[in-house]
Amino acid sequence: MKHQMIKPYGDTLNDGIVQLSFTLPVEYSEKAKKAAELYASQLNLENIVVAHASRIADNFTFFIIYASAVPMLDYTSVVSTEVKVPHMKIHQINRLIRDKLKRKIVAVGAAIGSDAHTVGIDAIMNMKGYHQDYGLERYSQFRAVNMGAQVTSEALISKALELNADAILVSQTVTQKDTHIRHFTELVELLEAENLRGRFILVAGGPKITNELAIELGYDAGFGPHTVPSMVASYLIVKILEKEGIK
Amino acid sequence: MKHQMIKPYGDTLNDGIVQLSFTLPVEYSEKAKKAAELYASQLNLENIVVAHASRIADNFTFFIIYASAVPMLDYTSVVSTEVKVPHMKIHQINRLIRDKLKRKIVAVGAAIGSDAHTVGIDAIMNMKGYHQDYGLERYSQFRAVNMGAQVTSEALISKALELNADAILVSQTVTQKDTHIRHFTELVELLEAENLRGRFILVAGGPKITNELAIELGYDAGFGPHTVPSMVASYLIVKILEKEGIK
Amino acid sequence: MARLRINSRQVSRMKKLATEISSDVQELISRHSSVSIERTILRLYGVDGVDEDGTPIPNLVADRVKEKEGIENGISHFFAKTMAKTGKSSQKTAEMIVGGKIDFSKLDKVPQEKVIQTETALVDTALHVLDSSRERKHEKETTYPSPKPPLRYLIVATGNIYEDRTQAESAVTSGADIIAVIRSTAQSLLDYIPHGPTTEGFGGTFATQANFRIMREALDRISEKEGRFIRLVNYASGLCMPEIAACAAYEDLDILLNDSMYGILFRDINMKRTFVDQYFSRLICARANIMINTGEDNYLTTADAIDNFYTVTTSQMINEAMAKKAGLSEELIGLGHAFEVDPEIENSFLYELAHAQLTRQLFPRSPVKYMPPTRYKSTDIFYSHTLDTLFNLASILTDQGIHLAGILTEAIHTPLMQDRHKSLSSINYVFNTAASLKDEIEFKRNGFIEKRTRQILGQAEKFLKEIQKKGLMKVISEGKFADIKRSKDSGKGLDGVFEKGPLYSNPIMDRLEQDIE
Amino acid sequence: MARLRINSRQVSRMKKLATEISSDVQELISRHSSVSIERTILRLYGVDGVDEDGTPIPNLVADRVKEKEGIENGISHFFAKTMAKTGKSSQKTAEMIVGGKIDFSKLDKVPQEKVIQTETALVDTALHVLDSSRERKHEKETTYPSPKPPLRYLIVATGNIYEDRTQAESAVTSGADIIAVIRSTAQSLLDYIPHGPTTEGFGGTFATQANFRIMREALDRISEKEGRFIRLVNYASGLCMPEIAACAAYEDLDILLNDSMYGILFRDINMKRTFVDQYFSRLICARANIMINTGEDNYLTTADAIDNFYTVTTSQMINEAMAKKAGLSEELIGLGHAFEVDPEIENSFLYELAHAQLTRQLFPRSPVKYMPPTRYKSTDIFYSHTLDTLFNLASILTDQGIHLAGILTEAIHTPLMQDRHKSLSSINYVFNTAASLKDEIEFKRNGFIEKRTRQILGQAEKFLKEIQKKGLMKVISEGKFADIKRSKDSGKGLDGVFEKGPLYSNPIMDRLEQDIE
Ligand code: B12
Ligand code: B12
Ligand SMILES: Cc1ncc(COP(=O)(O)O)c(C=O)c1O
Ligand SMILES: Cc1ncc(COP(=O)(O)O)c(C=O)c1O
Repeated sequence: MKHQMIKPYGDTLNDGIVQLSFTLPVEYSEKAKKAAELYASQLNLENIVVAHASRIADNFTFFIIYASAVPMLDYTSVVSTEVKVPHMKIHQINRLIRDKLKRKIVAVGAAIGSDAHTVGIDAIMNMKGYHQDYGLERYSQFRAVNMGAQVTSEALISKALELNADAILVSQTVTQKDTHIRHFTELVELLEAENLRGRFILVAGGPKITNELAIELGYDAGFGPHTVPSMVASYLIVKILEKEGIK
Repeated sequence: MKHQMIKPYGDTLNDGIVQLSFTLPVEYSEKAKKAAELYASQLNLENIVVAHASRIADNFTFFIIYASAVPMLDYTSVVSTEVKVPHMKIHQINRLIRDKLKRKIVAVGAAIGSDAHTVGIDAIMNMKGYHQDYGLERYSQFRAVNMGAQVTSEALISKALELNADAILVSQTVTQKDTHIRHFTELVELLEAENLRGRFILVAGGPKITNELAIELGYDAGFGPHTVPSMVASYLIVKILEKEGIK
Repeated sequence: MARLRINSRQVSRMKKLATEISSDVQELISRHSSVSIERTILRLYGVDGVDEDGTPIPNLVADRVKEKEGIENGISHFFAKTMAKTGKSSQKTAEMIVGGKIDFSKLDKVPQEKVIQTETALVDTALHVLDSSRERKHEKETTYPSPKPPLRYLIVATGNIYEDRTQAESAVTSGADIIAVIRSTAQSLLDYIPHGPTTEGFGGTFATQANFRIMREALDRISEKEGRFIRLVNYASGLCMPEIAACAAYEDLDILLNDSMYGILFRDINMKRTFVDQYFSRLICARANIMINTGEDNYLTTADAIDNFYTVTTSQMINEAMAKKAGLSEELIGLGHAFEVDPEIENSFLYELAHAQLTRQLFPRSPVKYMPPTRYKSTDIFYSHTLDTLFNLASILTDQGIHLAGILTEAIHTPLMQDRHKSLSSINYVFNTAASLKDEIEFKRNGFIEKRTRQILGQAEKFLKEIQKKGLMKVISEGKFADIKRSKDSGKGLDGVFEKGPLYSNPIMDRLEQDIE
Repeated sequence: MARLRINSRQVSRMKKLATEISSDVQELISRHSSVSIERTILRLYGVDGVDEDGTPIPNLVADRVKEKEGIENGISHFFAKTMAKTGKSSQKTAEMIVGGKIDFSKLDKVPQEKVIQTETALVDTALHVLDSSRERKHEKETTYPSPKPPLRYLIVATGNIYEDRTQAESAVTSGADIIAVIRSTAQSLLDYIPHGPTTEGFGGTFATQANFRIMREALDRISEKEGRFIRLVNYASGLCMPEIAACAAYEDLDILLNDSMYGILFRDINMKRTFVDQYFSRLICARANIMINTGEDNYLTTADAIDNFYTVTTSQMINEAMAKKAGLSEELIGLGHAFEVDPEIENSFLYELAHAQLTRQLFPRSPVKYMPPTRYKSTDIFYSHTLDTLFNLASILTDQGIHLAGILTEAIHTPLMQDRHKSLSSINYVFNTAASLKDEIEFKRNGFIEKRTRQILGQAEKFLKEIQKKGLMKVISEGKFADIKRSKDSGKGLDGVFEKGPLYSNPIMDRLEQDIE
């Protein structure tokens, strides 16, 4: 395959221009500006213009820099990390479930741990859905149970067992200090400890979630911003059919 | 001397957080986002969050990234590049000239080459000055001649010879495609070719000029944004006294 | 100033309905108390500190009393009696109770007049805590020039009080008038107040009395340096509302987030608990001259701002009525609202102006708190910055009292130091460049803006009538606020609220109520 | 719509003064022609191309004629005669002249009626060039829906026409209605038009007919794709004003920067040259349905916007009067002004509203071009973005015709692709969120804004009177516009302007003038 070498574009191909801003913990001065320039040069940047510097506190200076980035990236070597299943519409999905799986899919969802943000999981599960795309509750072939927010991992697992769920959907919004990683991990570890990991399709979601991160954390898939319910439903039916060996 | 290791500051010392934005010449897609992340990792960044991606043209995607920069910089090793003379007030400068130099300083200034921006050189030379700081024309001990913009190097030099100037002040604003470098260099080369370089104190100025760049280009000093006339006047009297061996 | 013509008779009718609604709730309040209220009494009597496990002494005392004596009649009298018995300080006495050093059965022997005397002294101390905070604030208010509203309100939320201090100083350097330390995620669900300086919070920093003090000292220092009075905010709503108010009084906080319904709706705290707690909390605020802020802005983070703005207006009126019952003057009632109309809607800015101006005119003497767009913030920080810029304009144009700074990275992370700087540089620009815009334009008669406000008033009046008929608790249980349903006998902290016994007394509350006018 | 009450009698008086001023200038114009005008005739007769050195054939022909025959009587008749003689195409004929293949002394033998016939045919061709461009534009205007003003005007300036094309496509994707290709630094001082596609410009891209075509084709393609008519702009003011207008007509440009004084003030081009050239240039624009834009915004990049806004108003009136003399309808006169009040001044936004609204009302049928803040842009791109956001608001609120997008990196570099995207995302947001704001507010009677506009009108009327008395050229020589002094007999291009000889004729001009009404 031919290589496709890319770098950032300002107004001319391969000019490499990037805009950068950061704060350094030093007092505003000419020396501080020079430090910003030197620092930027350590980030593989050249032709560095420290366009702006301002004092934003005692001993803190804010900088805006434009510069040319040096590295080249071979775009053909980039592997996309999104969930790869065909994106179907609600009626196609329902038909597929009815025709192939021949029973309803049961999905239990929640925002776990201390996270109180429900809007994300609601967008996927509640009737109303998101962006003109109905939520799972609206699917005739889904039984979708949304437990809301601040649900403990234990409670989520026992609800999934109680309903004999196919899938567990977990949402996390607060990421400060890696709170989400802790919560996600806790759930997986609990499932593994009780030998239940294989029983459910485990899906993570939230504004800072990528499929890649989810898989790293031991989930089957991850969905980030702009996810619509039908994407998740498409994924679930494809995976469940796969898991149950139905073609 | 003790080292002072610094890195960018987001909200916690040494978290290294920087904000970055750039455009890649690829179509908006999940793969594009991954490419942005990989690219950022080549800039010595880690914990890369591709916070935003949007399609801004066929085959162009714009990204906003937050990430932690890895390098540490020893702030004690940074050498400031500004012009280093005491910054005096107009009356101090005039007195110094009268008492020590015992004649007026003659300065000729212009924006050279195709550059039509006069506001910068006017700010330094014209009566009115800049930011409540009078321009050189206002100094009783200066003879300041501002030739305006789009002046050729030849014309500037011959005016300087005609007036037996101490200093030539050159302004450049347009920097696209390094126009300013070409113009600045042309002037120095002309002076050198005619063996006149030593005769004048040669000062460069403009929004993208630093003292460092000016010296690199063969000038005696360079002044950037926020320069006020009294800085330039301070510099000139100190350098001229030095040059003439007056203490 | 640009004014909307609103029907003042309709407004009076609505305020009257709100008063009736609050009176109904007040009846419930007067019959109940809560563990948090009893712990507040202890705190105001001077009890502080924690045991080895970090459990606050006030909690341990209350638990002990509950267990041994029952708490139905309140803790004050019992505590005074014990103290009269020990002859020690309140702190020492509390420690002795916790240490099991008090034989509860022997307390009856203490002479009643000695108990009364001790209790009176304790109450005097408590009131002195509040009054002296009030006085210190008053002094600052007279020392420093009055800031020109809208006051620039900036949040810090690093989780580490010392980093927060650095951030706060930076914000003040860039122009902040008010600093709010956002509370760590879910602290509102803790039935105790953590203790000491803390450096590890999530999405915010723990509200502790020590943290209050650290920030207060830093802001006092910077106030002096800048020659401006920098106000400090924290959050009360939650399971420890009145206790936090007490700590805030000790440490001279200026503003507390203190809503009569936020805990119910957004934290699933039991209704009765919340109503009861907010009352005592607000009595304390009124006395200590702490402005309250309400949380109507939160409604619009889940419910649609066009369909549901009337719930904001309704809730503001109820919050105001309840605040007045607790003796808060209008100047201390900072009602909340927010700039949360979907920006993709044509003329969304006109809706925002209508909402903001209406709120301003309905509560003319209250320093209304205006919240920035959050829900429709994009991860495109440049776009988000433009939303905030128009928000800033709406604020200066409608003359808001407190302006919570919008942050361009709202959809990404809690603010970095540089984010706050950018926010303030936009605010400073807009407030200056459009300083008198409000005096130089007028809203068109019967135009879109006036019509919109009339629509809201109509909807809100109808809703108030419904609430007045059904009762506030019923309406909440029907999910009429923020699309959230809560029932009377569920929710967190229910076990901590109790019906007052026949001998119940809360002499601090009595004194505060007595002094209201 | 929010309107200022302005004194319409005063405005009529002022416009009358402007007409008198322009009549005075017109008298000078009618007595002169310029090399550029003569070259324009050649271009419209179909002469194009360059020699090996890149010198345009029209320049070579004009130089040759000047040298051999003298040019005082115009080039048209002479050229027609030569062509009648050669019997070849105009291009071939021109090449023969340049190649020295024409024996000028033998030309007298060509029969006069054949010359007349040839010249008439040439003029018909020339007018056909203009008329067909007019018709093609008209067709596009009817095919595509009318865009809602303010039209979003974006500049591209990479120096490379192919990169410019990429940038333009991106801008259109983000919402641009108009694309302007900024000209390379100092091209206005070239006394010829460069030739062919160019890829190396400084601060902009060379204006060449080939570049016009490349961009026009790209925009036509994208117009079709987007279902919107994307307009194309370039710059005429300079030493080749009418020639550029001719090239623009060939390539269906929609708008030309075409000011009657810009060259004088900002490029030190001789006054007479400029006045003479702008007239023919505008006649061409009028016929080819090219809207002109004037450059009053430039005044405020050096002079203070509060002290000197009246010079903008004055200049607009003079520019308008001169444009009308050249047959431009008000719909084709896009007068310029700018948002350039120092943002640190309290209520600077009120000044801006006054300036913008006044301009709008003084020229109600003109698609006024509103320029963004540039001078007070900071290298702090976040701050600069907020200035642009309020500029966007001022524009939609005062109903401007053409909105030149402000760019957050204005103080740093010529715009990157992403900068334009950010700019448009702010514009799109503001224009939508405040779409009808202008219909929903009113300016306070006798308020700051009305008073400011009255002040400006007073100052401008006084200034117009002065100009009317002294003559425009005198006033320019006194430095009364933009603080810049220019004298009548200095400046670039002076040697290219000449007094018409007794036999002078410019049949294109005659026909255009004839058809004006
Ligand atoms: C609304 C909101 C709130 C509301 C929440 C109401 C509710 N019932 O959810 C309230 C006001 C209560 C709130 C409170 C807090 N919030 Co908040 N809040 C927001 C806000 C404004 C919008 C979030 C939102 O609703 N997005 C819309 C939804 C639809 O998007 P989404 O969640 O990304 O979901 C989509 C995808 O991610 C995906 N998805 C999400 N989950 C799942 C799950 C599965 C299984 C799948 C398949 C897909 C999926 O699909 C969805 C549709 O596409 C954001 C800022 C912003 N503009 O983003 C801050 C924000 C999320 N909050 C934040 C914080 C810090 C808090 C607090 C902790 C502050 C505090 N200290 O008090 C509190 C406490 C909350 C707690 N204990 O967790 C921070 C988080 C910072 C970080 N990255 O760590 C943010 C980013 C604001 C900020 N900049 O500081 N908040
Ligand atoms: C005003 C202005 C104009 C005016 C100039 C009027 C005039 N008489 O000067 C007009 C409208 C004519 C103009 C035209 C153009 N401009 Co212009 N213009 C600006 C603008 C808005 C402000 C510049 C300014 O006046 N700054 C204020 C002065 C006081 O600051 P300063 O120059 O930095 O000077 C200070 C210091 O640098 C220093 N200094 C400067 N010179 C010297 C010299 C000495 C000896 C010393 C000691 C110190 C010193 O002291 C000064 C005081 O502190 C800037 C954008 C911006 N906001 O910065 C664009 C800008 C400079 N222009 C730009 C361009 C591209 C042009 C054009 C080339 C566009 C075009 N293709 O038509 C034209 C043509 C000009 C040409 N041929 O050179 C670009 C330059 C991009 C780049 N970096 O290459 C800018 C940045 C805009 C942009 N983003 O595209 N422009
Ligand atoms: C009125 C009110 N109280 C308290 C809070 C914070 O409470 P918690 O700590 O539960 O997030 C908020 C947050 O927005 C609020 O609006
Ligand atoms: C009316 C007018 N003409 C022409 C130009 C551009 O001319 P130049 O190519 O000389 O920069 C401008 C620039 O702002 C202008 O306003």
